[in-house]
Amino acid sequence: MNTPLILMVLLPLAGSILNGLILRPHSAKRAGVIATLFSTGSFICALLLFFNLLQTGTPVQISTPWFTAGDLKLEWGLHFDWLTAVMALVVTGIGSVIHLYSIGYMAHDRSPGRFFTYLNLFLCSMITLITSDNLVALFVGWEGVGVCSYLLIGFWFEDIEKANAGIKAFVVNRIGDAGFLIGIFLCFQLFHTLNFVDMSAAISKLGGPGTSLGLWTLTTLCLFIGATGKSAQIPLYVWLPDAMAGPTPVSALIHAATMVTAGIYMITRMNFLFQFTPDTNLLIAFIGGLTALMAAFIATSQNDIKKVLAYSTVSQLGLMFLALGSGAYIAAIFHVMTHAFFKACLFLGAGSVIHACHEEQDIRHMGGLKKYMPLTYWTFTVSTLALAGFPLLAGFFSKDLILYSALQGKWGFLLWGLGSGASLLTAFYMARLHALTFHGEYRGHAHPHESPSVMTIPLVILGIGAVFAGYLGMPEAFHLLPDYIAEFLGHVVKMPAETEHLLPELTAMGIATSAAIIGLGIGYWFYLEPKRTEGLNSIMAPLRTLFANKFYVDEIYGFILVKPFKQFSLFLARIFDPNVVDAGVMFPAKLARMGGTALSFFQIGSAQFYLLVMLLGGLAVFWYCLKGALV
Amino acid sequence: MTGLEWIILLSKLLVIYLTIVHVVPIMIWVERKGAALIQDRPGPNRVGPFGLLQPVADALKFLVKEDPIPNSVNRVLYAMGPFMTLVPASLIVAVLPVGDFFEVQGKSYFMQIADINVGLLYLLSISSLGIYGILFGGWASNNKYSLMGAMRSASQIISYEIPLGLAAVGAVTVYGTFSLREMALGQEGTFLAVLPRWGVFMQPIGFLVFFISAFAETNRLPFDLPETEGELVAGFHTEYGSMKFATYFMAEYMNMATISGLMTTLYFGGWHLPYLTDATLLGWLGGQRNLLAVLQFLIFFFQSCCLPAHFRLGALDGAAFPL
Amino acid sequence: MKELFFIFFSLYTIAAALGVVLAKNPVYSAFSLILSFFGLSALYVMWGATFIGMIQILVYTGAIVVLFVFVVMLLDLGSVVTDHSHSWLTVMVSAIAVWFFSLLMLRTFNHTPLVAPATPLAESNTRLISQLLFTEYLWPFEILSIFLLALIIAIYALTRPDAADKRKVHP
Amino acid sequence: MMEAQPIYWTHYVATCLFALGLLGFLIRKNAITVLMCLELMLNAANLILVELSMRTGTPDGIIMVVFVITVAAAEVAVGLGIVLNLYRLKETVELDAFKSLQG
Repeated sequence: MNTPLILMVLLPLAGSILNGLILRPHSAKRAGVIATLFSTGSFICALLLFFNLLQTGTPVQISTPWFTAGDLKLEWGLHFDWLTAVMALVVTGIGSVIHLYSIGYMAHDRSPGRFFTYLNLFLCSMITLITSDNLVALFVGWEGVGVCSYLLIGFWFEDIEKANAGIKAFVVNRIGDAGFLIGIFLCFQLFHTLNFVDMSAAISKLGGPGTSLGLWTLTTLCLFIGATGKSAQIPLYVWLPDAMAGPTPVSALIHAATMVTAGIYMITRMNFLFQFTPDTNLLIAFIGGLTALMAAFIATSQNDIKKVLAYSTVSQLGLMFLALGSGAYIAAIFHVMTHAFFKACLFLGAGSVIHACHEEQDIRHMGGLKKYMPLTYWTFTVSTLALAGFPLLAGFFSKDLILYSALQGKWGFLLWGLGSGASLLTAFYMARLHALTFHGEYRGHAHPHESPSVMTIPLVILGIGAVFAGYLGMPEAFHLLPDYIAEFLGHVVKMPAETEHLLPELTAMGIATSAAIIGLGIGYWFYLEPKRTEGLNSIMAPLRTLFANKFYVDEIYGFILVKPFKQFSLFLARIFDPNVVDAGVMFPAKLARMGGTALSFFQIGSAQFYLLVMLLGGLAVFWYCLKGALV
Repeated sequence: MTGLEWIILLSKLLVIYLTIVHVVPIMIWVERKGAALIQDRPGPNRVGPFGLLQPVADALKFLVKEDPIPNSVNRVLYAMGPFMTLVPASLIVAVLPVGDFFEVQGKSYFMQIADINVGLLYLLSISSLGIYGILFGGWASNNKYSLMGAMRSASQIISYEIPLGLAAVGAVTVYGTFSLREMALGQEGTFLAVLPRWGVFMQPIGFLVFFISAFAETNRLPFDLPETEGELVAGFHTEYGSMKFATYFMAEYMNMATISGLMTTLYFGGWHLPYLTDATLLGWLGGQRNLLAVLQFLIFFFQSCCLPAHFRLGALDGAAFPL
Repeated sequence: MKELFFIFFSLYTIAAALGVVLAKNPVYSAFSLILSFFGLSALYVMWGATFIGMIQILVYTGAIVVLFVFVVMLLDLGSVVTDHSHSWLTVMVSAIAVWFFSLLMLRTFNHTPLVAPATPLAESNTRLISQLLFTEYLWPFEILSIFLLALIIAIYALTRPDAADKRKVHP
Repeated sequence: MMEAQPIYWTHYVATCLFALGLLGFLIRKNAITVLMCLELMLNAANLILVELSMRTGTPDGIIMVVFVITVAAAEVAVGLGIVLNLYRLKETVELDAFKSLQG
C-alpha cells in the first residue's frame, strides 16, 4: 500500500512540472484538463488508502533518512492515519472539484498554464503537509503552501495592489512561521525528537510537564502563533481579506478549504502536547471566540462579495479555534470538513456570479440574479443556509457540537456567548448577502447569464456535500446515525474527559438553531426591501463605517509597526551608516597616510644622517643582544 | 744598551751621515765642471783651486741670503715642504751596508748603522715619502705653475718607483733576503770562475731597469721635465728663497747619493772589489779587522761616488741614450 | 723601556687621528693622516710585524694618501676653509652614539677569551707570510689580483675624460 | 718582542682610532675627509688584527691585513673616482649638496 501514498503526494507535483516546465500550454482547456486529471488521480489514491485504512485499521508508514545534524536524526516520512485520511479526502476531493471549476473560470485568462502549475504545486505541498510524520516535513509543506498562496494571490501581478496583497499575505505568514519554527526548536529541545509518534510516546512516558510546565506552555504558545499566522486569527488575520485579490477558485481552494485549516490540523496532530497546557488552550479559545465575533461584525458591512465570504471564513476559523481551545479536537476537524464543503461552494458561486457580471464584485451593483442564474442561486442558497447553521444541514451539526463543547470550565458561558453571537451575526450577514445578490432587481449594467456547465457541476457537487456532510457526525441525542467521525478520529485523538457541561446538549442545540433562524429572518427582512435597508443603514451609520474600515486594524498595524520600522531604517541609513561604519573603514586608511607623512620627516636626504640613524639602530640592537652578557 | 754601544752607534751615525753630506757638494762641483767641459767652458774656477771651493761658496750664500716667504702662501706646508724631501733622503742612509764589521774590545759591530731584515722594503717605502715634500712644496706656494710642476714631478717619481721596486725584487730573489747586509755579503768572490759575483753581471737587465728608473727618481736628465719647460721655470721650487731652496737642492743630490749607494749594494758588490775576497784583503792587512772595515768603507763610497759620474756621463750623451 | 715607546707611539697615533678629524683643511687632515700611519707602522714594528709595518708605509702612505693629496690639489678643495659639520645636535648625537659604540666594542674585546697565547712568531714573518700567501691563501690572492684588474678598468670607465663632457657641469 | 703587554691597551688605541674615524665619518661634510676617516677606521681594524695575530702567533691575521690593505687601496680609488664625478656634477664636494634622493 506504499505506492498509492507516494503517488498521492507526487501526482500533483508531476502535474505542475508538466504544466509549468515541459508543456507550458497556452489554452486553459489543455492545462486545466492535465491539472484536473492529476489532482483527481491523487484523490483516487486517497480513497484507496482510506478504504485500506478502514479494512486494516493500521496506518501506512514510509520513511527514508533525510539528514542528521548533531544528535537530531531526521527521516522524511509519509504517514497515513485516520486524521490524515479525513484531511486528505477533503483536500484532494475539493481540490479536484475546484480544478474542474477553474477550467471554466480561467477560460480566457492570458496565462492559464502558470495558474494550474501553481494550483497543482499547492495541492502537492498541502498533501505533504498532511502526510508528514514529523514537524520538519510538516514545516516544509507549511512553507510550500505559504509560497503557493503568495504566487496565487499575486497571480495578476501586473496590478500593483494584487502584487502587494500577495506580499502582505506572505509576510504575515512568515511572521507566524517564525513562531512555529521556535515552537519546533523547543519541541526538539524538550523531547529530542520531532517525529509525532515518538513525541507522543515520550510525553506519555514523561506523564505530563512536571516541573517544566512553563516551557511546555511556551512551546504550545509558539506552535499556536504559527497556527494563527497560517489560519488567520486575531493578530495575523489581516492578510486573508486582502488575499481575495487572487482569482476566486484560489480563494475557494486555499482560503476556504485547505490552507487555512493547516493550523487547525497541526494543533490537532499535536493534541497529545496541547492537552497538558490548559492556559494555552484557554488563550486559544478566547482568541478564537474574539476573532469569530469581530470578523462577523466586519462582514456585516462589507460590500465586496468575496470580502464578506473572507470575513465569514475568518469567523468560522475563530469558531474552530474555540473548539480546539476547549479540547474538542474532533468537533473542530468535523467543522473543518463541513465548512470546506459549503464555504467552497459559496466561493465558487460567488465566482460564477462575478464571472457572469463580467468581473463585477460589488454586491450593490448586483441583485435579482435569481432569474438569470437559477442553478448558482440554488446551490448558493443551500450553502448559505448550511453556513448559517440551518437545522439538518451540515453547518448545524458541526457548529452545535463546537458551541456545546465550549460550554465547560470557568469561562464556559462567556466563550459560548461569543460563539453563539458570532453564529447569529453569520446568519444575519449571509442573509444580507444572499438577499442583495439574488433578490430585488438587477442594479448592474452587465447582462448576467448562467455559467457554463463545467462551472455549475462542481457547484452542485459541493452543494450536495454541504447538505450530507453533517450526517457523519450525528450527535447521539438524535440516535439516528452512529457518530462516524467521532469513532473514526477516536484512534488518533483521545476523547476529552467528560466534564460536566453547563447546559444539557439539547437545550444548547435549541438556542443555537433559534439564533440561526432569527439571524436569517432579520437579514432577509431588512435587505429584501430596499426601503428598509436604507432605514437600517442610516440608524447603524457610525457602526457601519467602523466595521467597513475593519476596525482600522490595518492603519493601527501600519502605525505601530511599519512606521517605526521605516523610521529606524531611515536613521540607520542616514546617520548611523556614514558616521560609524564608513568612519570605521576610513580610519585605518587615514592612519596609514598620517603615518606616512610622519615618517617622511626623516628622509632629509643627507647620507650622513641616514648613517647616524643606522648606527643608532645598530647600537640599540647590539645593546639589546648583549644586554645579558654586559651585565 | 751599554754606554759603549751608544757611542759606537753615534759614531757610526756621524761618520756615515757626514760622508754622504760631504759627497753632495763634491757631486755638485763635479757636475758643474762636467757640464762646463761639455759646453766647452772652464766651469767654476774662481773660488779656490779649480773652483773646488765653489760649492762651499754657494752653501754660504744660501745660508746668508734673506729667506722670503710670499704672503699668500700656506705657511705651514710651505715651511714643511723642503724638509719633507730632505728627511726621507737622509733616513735611507741608515740602511746602506757600508762595510762588514769591526771589533772594538773584542766585540764585533756592524759597520751599518742599522741592519734590519726588511732593509730593502724600508728603503723603498721611505724613498716613496719624498713625493710629499714636492707635492706640498708645489701646492703650498700657491701658484698654478709651481703646482703643475709639482704634480708632474710627483707623478713621474711615482710612476718610476714601480720599475725600481720590481728591479729591487729581482735582486731580492737572487740574494734571497731583504736585508741589504746579506746582499752585500752575497756578492763576494766570483761565479762562473771568471766574473766577480756582482749583481751587475748576474742581472744585467735588472741593473739596466734600475739604472733608468734611478735617473727618473731623482729628476735627472733626461727626465728633468719639471724644471726645463719654459713656463715651469724652476718647477716646484720657484717660490723658494735661499735656505729652503738649498734644502731642496741638497735633498735632491742626497737622493742621488743614496740611490747610487743602493745601486752599489744591489749590483756593484757593496764593499767588495772584484776578485778580491774579504779573506785575502784581511790577509794583506795582517788581520786588522778594523782596517779592513775602513777599507770596505772607502771602497763602498768610491763605487757609489763614481756612479754619479756615470750619471753625469749619461747626461752627456743624452740624445743617444739607449733608453 | 718598550712600554714607554709603545705608549708614546699610541698617543702619537691617536693625536694624529684626531688631527685628521678636526683639521679644517682637507690637506691638513691628509698630512695628519700620514703622521698617524707612521705611528701605526711603528706600532706594527714594535709588535714584531715588520713586514706589515713596511707595507703600511709603502702602500698606504706612499700610494693611497698620495691619491688623496692629488685629488685635493687637482680639485683645489684646499682653499675651502671650513666646512666643519652639520648642526650642533647631529654632532652631539653622533658623539654620544660613537662613544657608546666604542664602549660596547671594548666590552666585547676585553671579554673575548684569547686562544692560548702561543709563542710569538719566531723567524722573520716576511718569509712565513709569503709562504702562507702562496700555499694556504693562494685562492684569495688570485682572486684579489683579478679584482684589482677589474678595479683598474672600473676606475678608467668612471673617470673617463670624454664622458665628462657629456655630463656637463650644471649648477 | 712584546711581552704579555696588558691586553686591553692596544684595544683602547684601536677603539679610539675607530671611534675617531667613525665620528669624522659621520660629522665631516667634505667627501675627501670622510674617505680619509674611512681609511682611519680600516687601519684601526688592521691594528687589532696585527696585534692579536702576533700575540697568538698565528700568521693568518697578517695575511688578512695584507688583503685589507689592497682592498682599501681599491676602495679609495673608486671612492675618489666617485668624488671626482660628484665634483664634476655639482662643482662642490660638500656632501650636503647631494640631496636629490630626499624623501
